[in-house]
Amino acid sequence: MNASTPVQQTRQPLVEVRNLVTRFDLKAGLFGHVSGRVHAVENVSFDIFPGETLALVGESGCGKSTVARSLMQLDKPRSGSIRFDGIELIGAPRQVVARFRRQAQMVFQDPFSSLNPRMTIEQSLIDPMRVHKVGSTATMRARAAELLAKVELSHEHLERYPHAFSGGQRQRICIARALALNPRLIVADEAVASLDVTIQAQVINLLMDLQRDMQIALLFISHDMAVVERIAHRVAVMYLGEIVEIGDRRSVFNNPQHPYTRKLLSTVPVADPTRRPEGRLPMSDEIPSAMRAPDFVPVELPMHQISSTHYVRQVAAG
Amino acid sequence: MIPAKSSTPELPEDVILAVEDLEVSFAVRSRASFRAVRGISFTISRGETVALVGESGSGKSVTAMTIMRLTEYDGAAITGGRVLMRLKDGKVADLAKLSDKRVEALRGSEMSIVFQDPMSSLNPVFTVGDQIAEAVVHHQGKTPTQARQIALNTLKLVRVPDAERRLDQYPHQLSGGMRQRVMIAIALACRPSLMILDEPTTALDVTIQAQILDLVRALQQEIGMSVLFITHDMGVVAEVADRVCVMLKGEIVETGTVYDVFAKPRHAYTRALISAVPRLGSMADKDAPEKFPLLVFEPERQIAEAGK
Amino acid sequence: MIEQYGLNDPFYIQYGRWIGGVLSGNLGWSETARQPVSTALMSLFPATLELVVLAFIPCLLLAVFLGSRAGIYLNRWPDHVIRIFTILGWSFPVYVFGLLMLLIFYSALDWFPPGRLSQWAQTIVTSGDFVRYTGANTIDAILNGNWAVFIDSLRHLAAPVITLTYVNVASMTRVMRTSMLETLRQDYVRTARAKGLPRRVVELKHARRNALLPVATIAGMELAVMMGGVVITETIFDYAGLGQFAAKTAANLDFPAVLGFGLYFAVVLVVMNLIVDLIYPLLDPRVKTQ
Amino acid sequence: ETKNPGTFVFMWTDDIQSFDPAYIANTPSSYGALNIYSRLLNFNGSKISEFVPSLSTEVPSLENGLIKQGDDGSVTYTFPIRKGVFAHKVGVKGADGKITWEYYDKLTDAQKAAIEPGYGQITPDDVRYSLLRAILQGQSWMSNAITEVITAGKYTDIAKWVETEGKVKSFAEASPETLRAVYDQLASQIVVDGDNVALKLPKSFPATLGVIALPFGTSVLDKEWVASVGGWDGSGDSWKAHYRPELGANPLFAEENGTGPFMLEEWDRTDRRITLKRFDNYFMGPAKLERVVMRTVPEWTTRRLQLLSGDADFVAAPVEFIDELSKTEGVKVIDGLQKVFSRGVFFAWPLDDNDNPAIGSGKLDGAGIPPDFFGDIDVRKGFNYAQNYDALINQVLLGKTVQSRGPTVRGIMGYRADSPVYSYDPAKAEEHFKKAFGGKLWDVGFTFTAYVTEGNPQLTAALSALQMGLSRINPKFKMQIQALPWASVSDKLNNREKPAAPLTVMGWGPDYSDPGGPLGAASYYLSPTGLVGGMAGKGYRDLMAEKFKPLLDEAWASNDPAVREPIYAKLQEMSYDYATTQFLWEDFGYVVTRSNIDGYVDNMILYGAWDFYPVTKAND
Amino acid sequence: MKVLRYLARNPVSLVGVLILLAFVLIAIFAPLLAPPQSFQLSPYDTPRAGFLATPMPPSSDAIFGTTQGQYDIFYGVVWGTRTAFKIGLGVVAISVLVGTAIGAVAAYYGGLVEDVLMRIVDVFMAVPFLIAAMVLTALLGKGIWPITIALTTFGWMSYARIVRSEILRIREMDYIHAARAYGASDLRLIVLHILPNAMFPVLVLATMATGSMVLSASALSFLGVGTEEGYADWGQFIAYSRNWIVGQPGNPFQFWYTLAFPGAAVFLFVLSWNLVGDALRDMLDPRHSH
Ligand SMILES: Nc1ncnc2c1ncn2[C@@H]1O[C@H](COP(=O)(O)OP(=O)(O)OP(=O)(O)O)[C@@H](O)[C@H]1O
Ligand SMILES: Nc1ncnc2c1ncn2[C@@H]1O[C@H](COP(=O)(O)OP(=O)(O)OP(=O)(O)O)[C@@H](O)[C@H]1O
Ligand SMILES: [Mg+2]
Ligand SMILES: [Mg+2]
Repeated sequence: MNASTPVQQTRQPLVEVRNLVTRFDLKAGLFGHVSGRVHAVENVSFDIFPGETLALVGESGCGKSTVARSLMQLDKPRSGSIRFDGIELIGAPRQVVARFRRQAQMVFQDPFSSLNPRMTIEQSLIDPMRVHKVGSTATMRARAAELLAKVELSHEHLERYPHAFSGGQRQRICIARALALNPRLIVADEAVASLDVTIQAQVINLLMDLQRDMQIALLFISHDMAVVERIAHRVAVMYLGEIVEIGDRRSVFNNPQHPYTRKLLSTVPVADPTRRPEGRLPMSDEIPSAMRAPDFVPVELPMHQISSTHYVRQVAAG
Repeated sequence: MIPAKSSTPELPEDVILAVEDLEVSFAVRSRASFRAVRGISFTISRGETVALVGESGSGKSVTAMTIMRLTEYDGAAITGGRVLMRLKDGKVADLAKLSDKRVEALRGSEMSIVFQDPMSSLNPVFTVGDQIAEAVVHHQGKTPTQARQIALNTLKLVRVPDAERRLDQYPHQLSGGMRQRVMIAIALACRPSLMILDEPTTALDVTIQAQILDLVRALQQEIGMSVLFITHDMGVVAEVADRVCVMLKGEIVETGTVYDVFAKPRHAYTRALISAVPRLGSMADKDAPEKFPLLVFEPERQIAEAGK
Repeated sequence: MIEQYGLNDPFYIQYGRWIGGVLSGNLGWSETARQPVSTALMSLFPATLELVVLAFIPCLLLAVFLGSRAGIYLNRWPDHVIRIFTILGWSFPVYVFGLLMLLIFYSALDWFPPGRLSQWAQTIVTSGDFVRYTGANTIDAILNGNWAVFIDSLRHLAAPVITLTYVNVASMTRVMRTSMLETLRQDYVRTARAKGLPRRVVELKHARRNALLPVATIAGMELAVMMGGVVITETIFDYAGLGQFAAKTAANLDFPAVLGFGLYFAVVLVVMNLIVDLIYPLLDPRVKTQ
Repeated sequence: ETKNPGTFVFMWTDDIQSFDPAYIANTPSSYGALNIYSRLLNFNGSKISEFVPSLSTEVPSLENGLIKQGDDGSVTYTFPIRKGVFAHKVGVKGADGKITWEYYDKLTDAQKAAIEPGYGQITPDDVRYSLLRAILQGQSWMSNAITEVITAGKYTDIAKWVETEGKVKSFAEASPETLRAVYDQLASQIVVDGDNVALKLPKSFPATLGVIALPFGTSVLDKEWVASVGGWDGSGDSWKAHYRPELGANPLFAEENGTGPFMLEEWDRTDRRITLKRFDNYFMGPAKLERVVMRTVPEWTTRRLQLLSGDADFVAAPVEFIDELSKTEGVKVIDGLQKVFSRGVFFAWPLDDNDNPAIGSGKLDGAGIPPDFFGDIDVRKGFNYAQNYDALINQVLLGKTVQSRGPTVRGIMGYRADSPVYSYDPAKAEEHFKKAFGGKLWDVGFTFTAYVTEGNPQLTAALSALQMGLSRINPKFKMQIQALPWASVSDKLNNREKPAAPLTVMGWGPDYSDPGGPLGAASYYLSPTGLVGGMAGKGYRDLMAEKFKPLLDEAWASNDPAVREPIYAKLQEMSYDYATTQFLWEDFGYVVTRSNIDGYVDNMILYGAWDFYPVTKAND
Repeated sequence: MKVLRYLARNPVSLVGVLILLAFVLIAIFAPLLAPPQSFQLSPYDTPRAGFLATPMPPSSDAIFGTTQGQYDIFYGVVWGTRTAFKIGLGVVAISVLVGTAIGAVAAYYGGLVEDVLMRIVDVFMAVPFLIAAMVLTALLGKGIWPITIALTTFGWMSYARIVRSEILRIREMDYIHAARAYGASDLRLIVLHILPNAMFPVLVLATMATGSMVLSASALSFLGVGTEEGYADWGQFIAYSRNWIVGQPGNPFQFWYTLAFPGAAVFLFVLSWNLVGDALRDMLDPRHSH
């Protein structure tokens, strides 16, 4: 099943994810038998092209982070295929993964736990370079200063420890670290969610600048539809581990097909007092859980094409 | 906008709460005392919703907690100003000067607060019903049975489905949204005239946030209490507030009706803030992503402006 | 005539023999006690249990009281006093404390004699008319309705109980204090305050109740450790219990006895864990549904 | 006010191992047998060579004809057995003909009439049975002493006898026939003759009566009772099953049925408390004390405080406290009691040179000692002159005893107060050390480790004083001190071809007053087969065999004390000349009680064991 | 800087640091404070001024007096400082190394390895500490090495546990995920990123344990399985005072010096480590930093 259609067909996608499945076993009892399974990611497929931002949105627990972590080879997928620059990563030898890791970086949600508290900013920035042995210590240090400048921090900050920085500054340092190896792909998992609106906007602007300059492919994970609308080229909506709607940003926002996408859009507070919502769609309180019995077999619902760039999953009956 | 100061606590008829030149400092005894709130003033009228917005660390929570007189537990002290409140019996009290005992009597019955994180704000070892009824027993001298009935009614009021059963459940058995409703129920139990909500939806999922906002709006219409709503989400402000106070570094830099603040922000910081707010639909006709049209707020300019 | 007697087999041979015995329910023969290890452990157990429980209860109550006080008055004088008190207890060698107790309460005041019973009471207890229901003197005295013996056994218990309490209260107080500080910082305590509950209710009902949770676990362990570690106290006060016995067997390398004692301690640990597991859901509803 | 009137509370640090008199071998254990059982003879108060009748109504002597010498050199000792002696428990025959064991004290006259003859009634047969049992049980060397008596020193224990008789390597291999044969021979030497029991010794054995009076295997049991509790029934075919019983499996371990003045009321081994109760029908009349409570209390401070408060009537006390205690009101100290026990430093050679850390490099290079280090008489003499005896006696022993003059101590035959002794003399020591090993020793020095049983400050002080003396004489003389548990010390000395410990400080004492014979003081030290010889290496044994043994044999062969005494005195001097051992001091006794306690009788050969029978506790 | 500021605010902790400093100085300058005499085999062999058992009060020859057996108390206290450091730091250093290695391996490999290692930890935890240490010391013989080995053998488990749980916690921190994402090897992760962050609770624990290990060592000496006779070791000296704690009737504090000096040394030493540990914990606790 090909769920994704590139923006510019002419180019080769940098990342091709096909039928990715990641589940977590829940063990219980004395002998640790599998009492349940979290179907965190079910049959997810998408492409990301160089210089493009794919936004992944959805409620908490729907599996966004797991997609990111599986893509980054931090979680082990159960099945599926992940190709980076045409090369399969799942089950690949170490060198392939190492080469991939040089070219793909991740930025996390919590700026307070993303930096090693016992390393200076400089050490944190240099560490990835050390790992991949790029250049001498002097060149690495020069590069660290350069990176810091790129995220609009002063080189004076190099000697400081993370605790001396605000959340926004830390997030910028994390981005600088992600840039250290000139990556071709950045995965930003809720990277701006914890920031103040003003800082959030700055960080997003920075990311967009960097992406434009360096033709970085960006997987941008967020639950904030308003932010996503601004940054994304394409949007994928996740619900209970599946992508229920994927398509070009404008198409998805202006013409949401899946009920869940509509619900998401309708709950976004509109930052305009003149447009206060009157009645909203009735909603159940609980967020559904992706936890299943061990013998659960997921039902696969087909995807329908809405337009050349827009697909939606069939809604389950009942 | 700010009522004239007077030596005896007086308030205009429709004003529930008036904060006057409030100043709060942390670690007052040590040399490096920190002024978290620096002489702010604002009022809340009967039935009104005032939103307090501002960046993280600007002093919103400290303001709220000071009104409840809870900051002193964190080592802060009111170093100036007054917090005048109209009580249910019509008298006006200066919360900043009341004895601990008096304040205890007012907390929960005259004013109440809902905190950000419903996961940690409920005591895990007591049932939901007990936690709601507790304040009722304490403030209104009701018997446990009566208090339980009140707790049940309050739970129904905050639209908790299956309220009877929930009454005997423990917090960990509830979902996040439910817990926040329980928190609101606790705050409502004694029908205070002022309810403070300190970022009540930040910890919740987007879809749940909408429900809580709806609930707050509905409750306010039903009971007609005043609300001080603290948030940093301008979208939320736009949805719930009548008036907005914008805080920056412990000061209120701008106050106005929600329409004015959004349409004609006067202070540079407010303008920068509004410019950074993502608005759904603003990109509806754009093909490619676009950067935020950020107005950069520079403190120096603000100082210059303030000097004018 | 040779002064001492007794050449022992190598350790591993004794160990092999011991394992064989344990599997068949026989802990072996204690050279030190001159009786089967299991008999010795069983007959000493009530004495130690009596001592430890009597010390543990005030210890726990005191720790909860002091710890919560210290937490509530963080960095104010009650906290400082309690902190110094506990840190002193923590740093004080048990045996010095015990010997000082002996000096003050026996030598100077003649209040708390060493041993388990005075000779006259011992004669009563060993006489056929006195039924040994449990082996714990206080309980047996009550069951036999003999108040004189009861008072006498309490008098003998006082000094070791005070010593044990003082030595062990420090660590539990610390846990309680930390735990109390932790809970006092919790949002639900703030909620309780915001409800307008009086200070005492907030601190004692909402905070302390939760602060007890980690203490329950620690207290269980502490009790178990006390059951296995009253070595010095029992030695000093000539209190014939498991600790004194274990110390003696250890010094004599009486392996069956030492191994038996180790087995006993492991069992105590397991039982204590079990008890804590049973009590925990009563304290913390979150555990019950798991 | 007197606490616990009628009850004697006895607090010590020791413990009784077993109540089977044939099993035990040490002084503390003898407290049980001494007070619970009776023997044929008792020591006459504190006299170690005089006896008084007990179960035997007369003390055998040549004069009264109860000792008879045969023409073949054999000697017969005859003991007339007292009649009407009952044990603590007697067998009463019920209406159903079944015999039950009842406390004699509690019997009514009717029950007394129903006592089954022999059941709890002491007969000559019981005496014979008891001696046989002690010999055949073969457990303790104190019981084996009876074997030596009976065989006049030919066999040291029954196993040796069986092995020789059956020509087998070990006792376990012996055939039933051999066992029976040995039994028969033995039985023919201990015979019941009417109301008498006669011991027929093949040769003279001068210490016979002394052994008979010791409170160990010679204690008399009731045969019927022992059999009824599962012990040996007296049959010559079944005794192997009772040879060397397991301590706890021994039926007499914690049970008794003696004829002594006290009965075992309770033995709480976990509380380490023994309660003895008076036997009202003791054949010499009831004791004054109603009860004796013996409690093991290791902590001195605790014992002391209990003594001061009157909770304890007797306490074992460290020597340094006796002066203070003697001045304390309500406390009585009996001081300066002599003991036949002496302490010494034992030299051993040749030493084990195989992986022995004690001898360092194993060479004469300053970092060790050669294995035959102490084979050089000048080394031994140098060591003996390097010890500060006066300091030890004055400071460690507070001047309460005297320096030991050799194997024979005060009260033992051959002791002469003017025999030569070593004293601290650095100059003499230097002289000898310079002679040793051709002067090389003085130049290079030595390093080795000396061992001491741990927990004994006095012995440690002795080594410490020696260490100081040596290093002051020559700083290159380095003697390290290591305290080890007794088992480890013993391991370095016993059951090995060459001892591993170069120098060990220990104590020994004889069990009868004659220094000769297998258990005598002189043999202990100065015989190649003595206990010290067994530990001190072949070099030492060779020296003994060459110089000392001929004299020992000569003395033992004589029945005449006048012949023996000068020989023993000579041996004593020779031990000085050859510097065989560094004799330190004679142990001494003292007793700390409440002032209202009287009647303690100190007998050296019993090592001061408490006979509670004459003890009284007055009420204040 | 931060440390000084903390100390300025916490005089009690400052006292702890100063005491500890004083002990360090005493240990360093021991040969000057109490010069060993030429004929001593080792500077740790306390010289004795004779063999009299009764202690002698302080005098110009022995400024702290002499203890039982005329061992010089001043000498013993001074050189005992080195012994205390050796035992305390030795035990803790080895325990930390062993515990960290085991905890790290368990957390790193997970699965069966972790299960096995943690069960081993549990087994050691279920051993009565003091008795086990006594047995091992008794087996190994007297001296500070046996003590160190014994205390280490039964004292490393808490480090393994804490290191493991810290690693498991830190492993889930985003900076670890980030480092793994940019390709840092497992070894690099552990050594560079995880362990340095995991070591701080270990440090606090270790600091507190240094004092308590010295206490345990002295308890071993008290129970008779400590150092060689006369070895400069506080525990041994306290053990010497055991019989003299209670003076003669009417003069109960006659021999105060036998206990007071070595007792104070142990007490202050343990106290200073506890205070420093307490301060460290406060300083490293993010909740305490302002
Ligand atoms: N290591 C794990 N073991 C078991 N379950 C896991 C694990 N990691 C994630 N899950 C579960 O998988 C589901 C998806 O988690 P994931 O973190 O991907 O959600 P998310 O969409 O990123 O949510 P959020 O917005 O809260 O970050 C959740 O139910 C989560 O509890
Ligand atoms: N207990 C405390 N001790 C010291 N300083 C404090 C304390 N609580 C708050 N502050 C300081 O007071 C200032 C105001 O904090 P406050 O919590 O009111 O901010 P806020 O506007 O509510 O921010 P947020 O949006 O992050 O909740 C901050 O600089 C904060 O560091
Ligand atoms: Mg996530
Ligand atoms: Mg806040």
